[in-house]
Amino acid sequence: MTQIADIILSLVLLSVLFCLSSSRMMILVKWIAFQGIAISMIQLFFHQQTGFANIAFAIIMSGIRGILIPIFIYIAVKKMGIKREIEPIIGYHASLFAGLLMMVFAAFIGKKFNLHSIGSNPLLLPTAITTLMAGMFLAMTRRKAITMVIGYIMMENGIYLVGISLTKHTHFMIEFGILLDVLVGVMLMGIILNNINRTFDDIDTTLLRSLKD
Amino acid sequence: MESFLLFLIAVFTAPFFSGIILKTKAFFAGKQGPSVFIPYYTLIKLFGKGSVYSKSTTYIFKLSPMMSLTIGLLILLFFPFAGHPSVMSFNGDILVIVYFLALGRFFTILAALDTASPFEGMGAAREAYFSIIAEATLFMILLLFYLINKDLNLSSFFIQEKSIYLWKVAGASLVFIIVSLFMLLLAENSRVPVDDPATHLELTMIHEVMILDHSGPDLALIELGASLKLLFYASFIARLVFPFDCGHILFNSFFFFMTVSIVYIVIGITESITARFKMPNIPIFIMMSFALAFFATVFNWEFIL
Amino acid sequence: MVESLFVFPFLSGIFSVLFSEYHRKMVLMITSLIHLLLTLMLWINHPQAVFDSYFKLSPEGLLVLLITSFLFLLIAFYTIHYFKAYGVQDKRLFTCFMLIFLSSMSMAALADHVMILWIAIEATTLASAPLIIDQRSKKSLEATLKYIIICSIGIALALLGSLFIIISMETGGVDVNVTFSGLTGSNIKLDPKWLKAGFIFILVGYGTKMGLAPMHTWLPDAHSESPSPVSALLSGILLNCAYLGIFKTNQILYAAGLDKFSSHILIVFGLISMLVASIFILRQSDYKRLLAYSSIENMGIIAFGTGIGGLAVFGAILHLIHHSLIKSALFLSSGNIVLAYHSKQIDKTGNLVQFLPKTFVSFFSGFAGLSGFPPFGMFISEFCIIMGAFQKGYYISTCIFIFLLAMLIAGLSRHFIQVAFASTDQTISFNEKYAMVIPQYIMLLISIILCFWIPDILHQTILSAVSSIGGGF
Amino acid sequence: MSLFLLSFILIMGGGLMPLLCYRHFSLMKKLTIGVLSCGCLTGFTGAVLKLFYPVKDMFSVNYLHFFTISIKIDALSAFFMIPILGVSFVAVLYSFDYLHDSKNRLKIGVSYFFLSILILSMVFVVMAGNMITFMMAWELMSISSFLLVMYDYEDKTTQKAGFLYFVFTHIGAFFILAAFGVIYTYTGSFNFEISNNLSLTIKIIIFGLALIGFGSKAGIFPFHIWLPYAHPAAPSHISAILSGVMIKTGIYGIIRIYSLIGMTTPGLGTVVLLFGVISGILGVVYALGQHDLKKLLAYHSVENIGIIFIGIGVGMIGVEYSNTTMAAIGFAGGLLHVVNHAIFKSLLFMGAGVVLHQTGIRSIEQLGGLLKPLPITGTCFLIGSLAISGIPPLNGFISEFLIYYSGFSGIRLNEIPFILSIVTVLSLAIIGGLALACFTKVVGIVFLGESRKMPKININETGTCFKISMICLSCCCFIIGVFPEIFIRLTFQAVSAIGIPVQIVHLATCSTMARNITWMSFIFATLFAGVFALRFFLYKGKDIRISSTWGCGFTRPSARIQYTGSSFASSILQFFNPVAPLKSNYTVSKNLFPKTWMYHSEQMDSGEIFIMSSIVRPILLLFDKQRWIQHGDIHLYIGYILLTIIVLLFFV
Repeated sequence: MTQIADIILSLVLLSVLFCLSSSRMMILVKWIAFQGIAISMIQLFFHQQTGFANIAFAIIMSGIRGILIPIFIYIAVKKMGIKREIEPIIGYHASLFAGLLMMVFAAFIGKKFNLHSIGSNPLLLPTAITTLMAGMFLAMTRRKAITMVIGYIMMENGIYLVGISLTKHTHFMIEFGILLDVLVGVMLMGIILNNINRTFDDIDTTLLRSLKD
Repeated sequence: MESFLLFLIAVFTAPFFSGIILKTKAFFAGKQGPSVFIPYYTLIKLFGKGSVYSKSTTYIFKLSPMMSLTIGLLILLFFPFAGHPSVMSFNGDILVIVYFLALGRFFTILAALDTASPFEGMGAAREAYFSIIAEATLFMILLLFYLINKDLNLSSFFIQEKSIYLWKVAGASLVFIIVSLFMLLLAENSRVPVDDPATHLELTMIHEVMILDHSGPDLALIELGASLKLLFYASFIARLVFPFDCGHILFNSFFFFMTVSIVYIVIGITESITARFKMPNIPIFIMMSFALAFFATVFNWEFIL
Repeated sequence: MVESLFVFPFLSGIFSVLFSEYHRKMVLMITSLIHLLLTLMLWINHPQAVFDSYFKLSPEGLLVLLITSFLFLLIAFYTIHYFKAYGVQDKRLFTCFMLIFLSSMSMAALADHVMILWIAIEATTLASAPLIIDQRSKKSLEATLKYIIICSIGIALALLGSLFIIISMETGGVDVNVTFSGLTGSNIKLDPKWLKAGFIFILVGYGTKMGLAPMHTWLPDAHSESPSPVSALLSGILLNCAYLGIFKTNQILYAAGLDKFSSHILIVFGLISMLVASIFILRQSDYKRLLAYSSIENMGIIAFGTGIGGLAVFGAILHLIHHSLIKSALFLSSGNIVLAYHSKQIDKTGNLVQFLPKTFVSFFSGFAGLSGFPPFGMFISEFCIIMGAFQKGYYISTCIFIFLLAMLIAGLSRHFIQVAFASTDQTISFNEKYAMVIPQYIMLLISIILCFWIPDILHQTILSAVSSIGGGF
Repeated sequence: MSLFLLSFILIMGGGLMPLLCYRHFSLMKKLTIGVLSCGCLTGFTGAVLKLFYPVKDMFSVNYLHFFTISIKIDALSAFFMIPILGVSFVAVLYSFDYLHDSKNRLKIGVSYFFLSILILSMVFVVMAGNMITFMMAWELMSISSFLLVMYDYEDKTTQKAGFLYFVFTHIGAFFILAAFGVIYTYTGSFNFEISNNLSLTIKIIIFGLALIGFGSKAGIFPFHIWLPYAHPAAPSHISAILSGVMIKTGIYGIIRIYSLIGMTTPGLGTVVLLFGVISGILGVVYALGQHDLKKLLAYHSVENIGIIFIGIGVGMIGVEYSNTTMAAIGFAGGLLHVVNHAIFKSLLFMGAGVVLHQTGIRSIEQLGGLLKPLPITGTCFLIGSLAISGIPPLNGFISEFLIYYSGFSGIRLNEIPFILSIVTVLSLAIIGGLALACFTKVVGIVFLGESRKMPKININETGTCFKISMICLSCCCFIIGVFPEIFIRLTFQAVSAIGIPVQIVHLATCSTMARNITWMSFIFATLFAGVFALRFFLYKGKDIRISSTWGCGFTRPSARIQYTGSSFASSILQFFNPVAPLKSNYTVSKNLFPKTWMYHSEQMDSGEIFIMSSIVRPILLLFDKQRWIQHGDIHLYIGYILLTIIVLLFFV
């Protein structure tokens, strides 16, 4: 079963790289949806016993991560009438390269902390770290505020990857927590962005530089 | 008793010595000159007169002549004339004397500023300036004396054989001290080349310009005080020049007063053969005396310790 | 009993939406009053929580809880009069969110489970955002956006940190409840590497919330743009809750014998925060930003003291208390100044001593307290921190600490003297009601009293709190 | 002890009273001043008794469950209490006429409150028995004095002064705290207890920190730069207290620390002495260049602190080279000068206050001829200036005499003390001369001559409290100056409390010298009486004419041709130009007959220049360079977080 897990993890990594290098908002949203589904499916292939609970949970998760949130963002993008380009601060190729660097760093970290002792997939932690950092990177290097939300979601995906690698302890609480985090976070950002869009009639964050010293 | 007698003699002969200076100067000028007792005549004349006070003056103006005379008397009380124990002396009296001199200076300057005359203010400023360096010089000399005989007591420097002891220990460097003391005397008592009491141009004076507005008995008191102060310095030097003790008090006093008059004559000679410095050079002159004293002290320190 | 402390404000917050304005005020006041009473009862008889694997009374939690509910009462009282004089859109939601904010913070104070604490602190972000945004001005929107995004990212990292701690249990083969009390228990062998990683992520995460540089960036904006009572809430209460998270995690590290690691990191962060704060305090044109930066500075001081350990931790906890009191007082006074001068610029204000004498008293004595003068309590706390640092032998870092403190005070004093005394050509028509200064007076008075007399129970609580990370005398 | 307790209660009550009843202005002032002065007097008597019968009083209460507030009163504390309470008493009395405006009565009431806090805290500083008590009292003293300095807050200069004072006092406090911290590290207790087990370097570090900390309060060069701003800014009775006694707490602290860390540390004396010499000479030089009367007096505080340091430094050198005469008499001189300076400096400030109060002019160049309208003030000011110039038979001379004596007795020692004693004696001589020049300038320009530019309002001697307080202080000057013996004995009590071995020999020497000085002043008096009689006799029945000053041929003199203060001082300042640069600007008129001239000169303070240019500005520049951190761009902010994580992960 773990081969499937490896495949999915590598798919996640791939999606990360595509997100970093994609120049169109819609494509980005699609990739995020894909990633969401992938990481919510992955838990099925970790635990040897796949009870009904897991499957149900996986389906719900992928529903939220893969459909609900992307649609929300999609609506936001449409509603705010954003031009399709993403306007990166750091160019696509450079971002791609940075993504590769992050993978190297993540591998280094993964070497440093091994999860073998709790029988976890060796590819898991590097993927998680990469996703996390790529998410922050995305939030850092794209002008549009909406891409920040996307980056934030990607971070959460990374954290989720770490979260599901834990079997015994407080599994559902973590799931719940992360879910709450994503949902409310995204909602709130959406609301704020909506307000900003109404007030500034654009959400280019370069306009949001009035508060400084 | 004798010491008090000596004190009285000193007080009453002080103007006479000032007369000697005039006589010497006259001699060098090739004139016959006034009698040696001319200062007494001046004093008596002034005593006879009334005075004129500026309307901008206050009681300070009247206070300062008395101050200067009192200080003059006070410091002479402490001097062991002719190596004979002085009327009064205690450990550390020399510091008190120096600071009483400062008191006199304080009031002279104030009196000068009291008249609201620009010239007198000018003189006062100069007096205040030069006296700073002069005081430093005096303390330098005191340091040397203290170094030699562990005592801050004027009579302990000059009483009978003590002054010979000074020579014994300090030796040649005492010559420097004498020279610097002499320069100090010229500076502190406003003689040529530092100051010219006889000039007609107020702009160039120091001491004389400060007492321009004093007249009558006040002026007399000031003159008397000045001559006492001069005598103090002169006898200081004289005691160093002639430190010997000739047994009996009479010889002692005779030789002593002879030496004093010699010192006065030397003053007269200096006055007649030198011209007054211009103002910027005067600090340098006093600094030079300071340098001599300093040199002597350090020199001795090498020997003694 | 224990749970009611956050359940009750939450419910009343929700229901307050239904009431009319007048009644909403009543609800606000009554709720905070009851909350204070409940807190005191908690202090007197430590009851068991119903969900005792999730909630537990810890001494540090009790301290933070007491500060929270006491200050909240005063600030709520001020808020009512503030809005009477100011006027703001939909107070309806404002009251509601204030109460939810209260409930989330009390939840954070009471939480014992790692995840519960995290959820509570996440909730504080969500509850406080609407309070900041409330003015709908461009700047407040921008501030809110920055607050939301930076804090969410930080909190996400904190979540990762919590996960790492759980992983350290897994790899260490420990099987207890994932509660701080459980993990600080004896004969617990956590995997040090994962624990360290977890501490780092939690420090960065909660440090973002607490305002440690360089994650502090949201703080000046949010504090300066939000209405003054909210700034007081944020600076006086919220930062403590974030600090609580770091403190509790530090307990775990201390129990695992990794306190050297954590303390060095804390010292470094404390000094960096003070440095950054001093950079912006020395030249500052906005007095609310000034106060915000001084909050960063004080959080730095607290982190420094916590890192030093020993006597300094005691000082740090005292500093936490007094900072909350004094800083809230200052923010409330700044609220009066904003209302009077209609500007946050320092050079637009001035001559406070004549125009607003009552506010001047609170403002200036707050400043004296902030710069560590007796009879205000920060004197004694800074004394403890410096003495403790010397005692532990951190000479270099203490010298830097003192230098930065001096810089900060130089900067603060210049601006405060400007605001308080500088002559201004403005004419102020603002009658300061006693109601708008009494809360400040009470806070400062408490700070003075605590400088000279600490009640026994409070002292015992502080001691047991600091002893859990090796503090004490 | 009970006396002290009573006096503290009285002072506290006197402080609280005006806050309660400030509405009834005159009642408030009468009550407050009455109670405050009673309190000061009670404490004063207590201190004097303590000094006569030195038994150590101790008292301590538990504080915050862990610390203790502890109070120890030994002879040293009592000795410092005497000037504190005495001067405060006189200053409070003086304030009755000075704070006369009933319009801002609340302000006055508040200022009385903080005044009482200031007095109390100063007393507690010298009584403190452990570090925390000391720091608390110290900080209270700082904040209350800061608020008193800010009395005229509308004034821009006052605001600047307050700012400078605040910053300096706080940084000084931090240095003291650091010194205490080092002590605490090595002794492990907060009490002031002698700890000889410290290593030499540690001792030197402690003393260095303490020297900077306390020195910045005492106002030694170059940490004095707040002083010439803060002291003139305050109302005059406050400046009298600040300049008279508050800065002495710095001296007390240094002596305390010195006695704590063990006497035998080498080099301390030299450092203290050199600091003293520098601040003594530079202080008086800068004072000479000032135009503002109160600022001039403030600079003289720097000078006198320098003299005190010289005395203490000589004493320390004596201890170091185990020359007990030098040690005992040097410390005695320094300590006695503390009292003397307190007396005459507050006297001078009060005189200046009266001048300011009557004319409203601060600038020396515009005043003049005030002795005629203000005879009593003028005379008291004259006495004060004689005393501060160290002229017998007044108190300033006595302490300088002792310091001279101990300096001279150092001559006999070998190399280093020899040179240091030469430095001591010469610097004292130069300081004396400069002080004389400076105060002849002040008295001569302000009180004598003709008034240069005066307001038309008629100036006259009003205010009984003014007169009483100043006359009382002048009497103190005379009493100490003429009968120094008993005071020197009391000083030796304090000296032995420091831990200096005072042998009976020193007492004997000093008391004989003192008796002789008494004699000398009597002889001076008799001689003066004689001369006075002579003059009286000479002037009997003579005609005294009053006319105008002889203008040396210039017939129509005006008041403006008088010598001004700057011109009086210019030649001396020329001499000191390298260390005391004079910034002057003036118009040069082209045409033959100049209409209007303007000349303005300002005495630069090289210490201030140094600190500003080489410490403050670079730090500010360095800090301003970092302001990009708060760039305002959220992407950058996220970047910080990412970077922090990556960096920290390497440390795991």
